[in-house]
Amino acid sequence: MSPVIEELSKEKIREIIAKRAAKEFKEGDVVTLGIGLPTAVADYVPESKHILFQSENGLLGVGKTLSPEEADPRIINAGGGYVDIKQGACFYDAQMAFTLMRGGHIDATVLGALQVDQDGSLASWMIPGKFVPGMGGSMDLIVGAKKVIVAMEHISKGQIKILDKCTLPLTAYKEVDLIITERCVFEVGPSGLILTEINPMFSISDIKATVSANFVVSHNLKYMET
Amino acid sequence: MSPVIEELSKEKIREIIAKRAAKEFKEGDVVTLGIGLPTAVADYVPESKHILFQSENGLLGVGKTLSPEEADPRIINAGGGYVDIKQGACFYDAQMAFTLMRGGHIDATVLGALQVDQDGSLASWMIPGKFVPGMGGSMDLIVGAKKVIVAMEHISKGQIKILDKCTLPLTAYKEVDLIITERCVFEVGPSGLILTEINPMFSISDIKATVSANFVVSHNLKYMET
Amino acid sequence: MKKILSAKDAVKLIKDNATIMIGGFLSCGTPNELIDALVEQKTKNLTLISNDTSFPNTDRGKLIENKMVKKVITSHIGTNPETGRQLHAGELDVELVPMGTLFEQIRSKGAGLGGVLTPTGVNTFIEENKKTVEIDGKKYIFDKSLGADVALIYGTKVDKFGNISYFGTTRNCNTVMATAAETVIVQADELVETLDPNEIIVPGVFVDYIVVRENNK
Amino acid sequence: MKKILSAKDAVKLIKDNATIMIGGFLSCGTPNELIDALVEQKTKNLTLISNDTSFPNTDRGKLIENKMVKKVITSHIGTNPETGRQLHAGELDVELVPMGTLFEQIRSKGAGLGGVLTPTGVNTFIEENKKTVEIDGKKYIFDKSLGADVALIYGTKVDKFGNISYFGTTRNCNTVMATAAETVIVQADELVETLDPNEIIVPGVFVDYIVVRENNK
Repeated sequence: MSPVIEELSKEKIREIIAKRAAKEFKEGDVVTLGIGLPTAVADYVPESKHILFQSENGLLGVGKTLSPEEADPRIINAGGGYVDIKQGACFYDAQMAFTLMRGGHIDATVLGALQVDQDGSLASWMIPGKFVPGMGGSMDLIVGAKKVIVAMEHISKGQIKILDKCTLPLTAYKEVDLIITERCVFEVGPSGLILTEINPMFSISDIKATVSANFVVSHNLKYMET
Repeated sequence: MSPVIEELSKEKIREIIAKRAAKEFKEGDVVTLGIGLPTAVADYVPESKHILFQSENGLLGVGKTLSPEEADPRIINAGGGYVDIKQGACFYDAQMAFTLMRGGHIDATVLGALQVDQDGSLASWMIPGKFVPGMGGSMDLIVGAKKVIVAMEHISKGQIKILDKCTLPLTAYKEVDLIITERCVFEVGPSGLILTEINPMFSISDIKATVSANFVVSHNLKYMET
Repeated sequence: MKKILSAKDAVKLIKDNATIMIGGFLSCGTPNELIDALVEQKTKNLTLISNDTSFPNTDRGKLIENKMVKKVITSHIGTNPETGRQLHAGELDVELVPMGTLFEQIRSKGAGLGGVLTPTGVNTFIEENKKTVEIDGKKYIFDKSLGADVALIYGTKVDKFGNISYFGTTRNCNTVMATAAETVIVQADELVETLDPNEIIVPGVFVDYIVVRENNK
Repeated sequence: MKKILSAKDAVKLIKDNATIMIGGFLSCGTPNELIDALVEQKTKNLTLISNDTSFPNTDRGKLIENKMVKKVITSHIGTNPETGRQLHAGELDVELVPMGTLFEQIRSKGAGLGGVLTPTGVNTFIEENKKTVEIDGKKYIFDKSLGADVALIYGTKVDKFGNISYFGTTRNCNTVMATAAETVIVQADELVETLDPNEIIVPGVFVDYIVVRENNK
């Protein structure tokens, strides 16, 4: 399992992943995006598709990012960024935010991860002794959302991230439905991973070499849009 | 224990009890009144004392009762009556109402009862097989209010109501602080009832004859205002 | 944008044997036209979850009057003697729950929690057949989450996104019920283009269908 | 009518070793002038309950920077590297709690409930040293209610009765914290005579003292 040379720019990787994740939403879906790469997913949703983005700090109907000059600092997203609100938006408190999130009222969530495994468990909130940001609202969100999509770089600093079993402390156990990287898409099925899409720049062997989990290849394997 | 002849009109009984109960409130108290006799307590609070009356259907700052002609049917009290609201009032939902009530944010409540006992338990919500209105919000209210005052007729149809142990299904266990009837006032102490006030029309023997519980007479026994 | 239906079409979503929640405290904040349409539809064997059974043959009371309900889970039936009569005649199963517990059970369902630990009813009849736990020396009763197939709720102003605002004491249990049913239908006094996002009480995401009240009496 | 205090006098209610809650999500909806007054007061050994520790030396972060906190119960410290530094240096006790669980624990205290049964964190690190229960075949973690001696909260408009309304995303956890502390102090952007009773988010009954913000920047 030798590391594959990265041929894609960080920017291109981000674009491929975000564009693919954006396709998962259905008309009218309520979606919560994680901080970082997942936030970019909103940019790839066509205007004609009405998606309501939810933010755990108390906003349904998150609009576009605003500069400090344009913004009202009393309206932020969960990352602390200033945002606009869409028509039909509403504000609510922490209780309502987590009723929405943990209660199964969010159609889909897109989050990053440090590791994901073939059972659909993921790790994203700490590297013991090194990096302990905390879980924020992610654990509630993942346990409650109808569809959990992990959107992340395929490899991070040469480290394999898709594993048979996560080695870092889990954020959630067996909750992930879909894994999207710049190289491929895996569905998490009842008996493990199913490779459903592949970036035409990579071969199945490339994927095998960069994933430490067993997977089956879908009979209906498709190329990802790049 | 022969029944004592009732010499007071229903109206007068109501007045004595309500007037006495109204004295229990301190400036700024938040108070919830039960349906029936307890509702009359509000009429005896002097205007100068600022008491906020709370209603479990979602109103803090209940004002005076209104006729259907004057009323907005979208504003009722917990008994379904049309009411006015006071300055500083607010509306809220069921969750908030019971956060207030069960969470210990109500200073005092005045409620009727079928029976009260020397442990401070009371029965008020059903007579098995005969009368089953349900408990409504009373159980939450009693368990949560800082001070629980039972305001009731001393005797009902010849039946003794202050007992050593309630025989009817309880509304709450050991929660009552004060019992006010038209004949006397009992404090519920850690080791039983203490007679603290008596209506001058009655003797201690009269009280003994109409209460099936042990009680001590306060060293500081006072006359009730009648 | 939420789908707008007639009351008649909306209640078609309620089938025989369904569990339904209906908002309102007595007659205040009650989706009365949805109830009327349901009565006309003659749906049978309903399990009704509501604060009370209102007054005889009035809003929720009409479902009792017309014997459409096999079981009611509620906190108070004292204002509707017909409910008491059916209970004592063995025609209706009545589960009486303290009001705060009932709303908390519904909230628990809506918020994805495992149930309620409440001090309400401890050492009373209510505790019978229930699990209790002691936490820091105090006893609590465990009650399960409570959901429904369909919730019929009331809204004073509803926008096209399903967001709801309320006037007066009409919000009562409509707000928790909005979170805890598979399908939520709101009867709106008034349908508006948009609401001030700071004044919305129930986010539209909980609402599936809007029915605009026809008779403004 | 609620008592109106200066920020300086209000924070005198917070003693060394107190447990305090402070509202706000990062810098939004944060009672910053109360925090500044507390920093000036140099109160020590605080237990802080808050959503996050904000940014370095910014609002709640100032309490960390000035080493006034011995323990913080929070969901996220990633925006304030000084919190992480003190944690790894063994200078600060950090209890990380999933955000939804943290708010629900506070609500449980405010609502007089016995604790929380949540599916969040099941089969993860979070479950360690906690009781779990199985309800209808699903596992839930039990978490206790969480209260404080003093809560410092933010309000956009506050009336003389202590009723609070909010603009935008400023309400966040201020609303639950209002219910769960012995003493609740609200920092108001604006003090008004009265508010529309339909638009009040936090009933004044929860509020003990009002502090009106001095600097309108």
